[in-house]
Amino acid sequence: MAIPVKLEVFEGPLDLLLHLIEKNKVDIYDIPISLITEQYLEYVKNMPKEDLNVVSEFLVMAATLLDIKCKMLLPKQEVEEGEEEIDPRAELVQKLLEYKMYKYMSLELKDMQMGSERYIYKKPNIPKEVSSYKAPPDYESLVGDNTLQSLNELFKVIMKRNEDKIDPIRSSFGKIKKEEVDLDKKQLEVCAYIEAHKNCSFTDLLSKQKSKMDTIVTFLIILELIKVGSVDVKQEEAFNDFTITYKAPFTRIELV
Amino acid sequence: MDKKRLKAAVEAILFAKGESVESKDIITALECTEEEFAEALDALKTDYARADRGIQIVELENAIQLRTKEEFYDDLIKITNVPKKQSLTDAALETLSIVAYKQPVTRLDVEKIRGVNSDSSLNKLVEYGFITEVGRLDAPGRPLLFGTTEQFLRSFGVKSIEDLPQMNPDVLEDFKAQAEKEIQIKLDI
Amino acid sequence: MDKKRLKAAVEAILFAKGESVESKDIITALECTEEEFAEALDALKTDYARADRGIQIVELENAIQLRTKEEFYDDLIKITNVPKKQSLTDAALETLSIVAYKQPVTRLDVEKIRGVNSDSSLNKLVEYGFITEVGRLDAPGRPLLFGTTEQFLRSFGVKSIEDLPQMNPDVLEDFKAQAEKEIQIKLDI
Repeated sequence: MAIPVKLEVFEGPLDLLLHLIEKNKVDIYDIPISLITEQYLEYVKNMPKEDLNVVSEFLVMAATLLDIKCKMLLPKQEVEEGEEEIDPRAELVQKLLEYKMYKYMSLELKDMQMGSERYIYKKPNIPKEVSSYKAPPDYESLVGDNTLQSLNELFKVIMKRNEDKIDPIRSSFGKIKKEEVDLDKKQLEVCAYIEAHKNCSFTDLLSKQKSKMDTIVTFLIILELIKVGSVDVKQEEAFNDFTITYKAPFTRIELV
Repeated sequence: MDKKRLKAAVEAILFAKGESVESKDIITALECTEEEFAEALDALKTDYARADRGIQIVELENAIQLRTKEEFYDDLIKITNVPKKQSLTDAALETLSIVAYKQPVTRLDVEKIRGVNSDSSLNKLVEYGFITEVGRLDAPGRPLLFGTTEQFLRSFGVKSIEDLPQMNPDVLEDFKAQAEKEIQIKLDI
Repeated sequence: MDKKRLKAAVEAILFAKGESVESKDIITALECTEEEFAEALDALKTDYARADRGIQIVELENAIQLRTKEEFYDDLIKITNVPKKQSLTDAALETLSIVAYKQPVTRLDVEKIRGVNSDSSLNKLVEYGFITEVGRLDAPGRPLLFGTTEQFLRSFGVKSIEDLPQMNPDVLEDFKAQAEKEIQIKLDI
């Protein structure tokens, strides 16, 4: 069973690597990759897995380390003449050095911040007379290119616009009265029609209606008649016409 | 605490607080006697009284405060209120033209003609001094009547309101006729 | 404006504004020459350097500001509410040092150097006002660029970015020497 180890917290994989390099007292320019990789993986194995984002960042570095380790185990490739042999660790070393430099500077900054904590600045105290001051109007820039003439033109435009708002033709039209559908009358009409025909077509009934409102009301009346059992409605096939059949005497319908 | 340091500490406190500070609080904080504090305060006041100092100590009840000397307010205004280039907005110009040619007018008159609330334009024009209240209409609510000012005449180069290009009823009739004509053309097509 | 008045006016402006004021704005407002302003500033600094003064002038880039002298901090905390210092985590400090030395930088730049996502550190630094968005990189996605603020200079006690402690290759050499020495010690044991 693994012994629970209290793990140090590192800012990231580079931070951990630097720590391992320092702990092992090895040269950053000549990292013993096997040793460091082994210790690195050991740490990652034990690290808390709650935050997968953090873990994955450490795993990416683990993969890089293993990759470098493999390259170092392989026999050295023939290098073209004049070209320097590239150490597989070079890129990592560069990154580590850069990171180390900023980390070092961050410690300097920390000291600097502590050193400048002891100064106190003040809030603005702008006297009321100053903050409430309003510059006198600069008439020259206010008027700008405007002249009495342009003001007059503008006034004409406004008056014209105002006039245009009144449409001389439409304003002379009389009011059109809304046609109300008399429900009682309509109901009697529809019922009489069905009673007279015994069997009638729904489409025919609707085609006899004058307006959209008449059609809607007729449809509602039919629905109500079905509900109270005065008529039967049959449809032979989907999308075909309905046949309305008279069944029982009509009672007065209250359409709401 | 030596005298110089005490004086400096009082200045530092007054500066950092910005607002007024009770004398007794300063005495407590600096652990000095009332006499020592009074002495430091006097020394500071003497300092600030010099012509090459821009701040002063103001005493209020039992408190003291640092404040800018009044004679530098003009300099402060120059640095805090960078003047913006002023110009009349289109809305203000419309409103001004209506007031100029239909005066005296009420807020409602202007609003009816422009079709939008024109309070802010009217207020701005009053603030600039181009228009002013000239009376009240003898109607319910006795609404204010606006007219143009001398400043308006000066700025727009007119000698008197009578010199304004007139907008007479005939012109309005013209507009009406014109509008009807346009519709007629449209219908003819 | 005579010299004394100019000096007093600069003090009055710095006191009233509280925050930093650009030198050029003062020169414009007071209608003086750069030389006259520099002279007034020097005279003020000499004044403030005296032991019986509690405030001083701090220069930040091209701006100046008044603040209390460091030695009165202990007196001041007894009487004023000293604003809480923003204590930064190591991650935020690392991020800050990258932004400070490499600015302008993108989120990705920081992330590459630190080897970890640095969004929360960057956001925290923006919130504290130590860094700010300074533009966008002319690259696909037009990523935001970050740089340090005046607040950063103030809080870390530097006049300008150029005054930050140098970060040069020698530092790296030091690291190397140190590492080698450590190895040597190890070998010696």
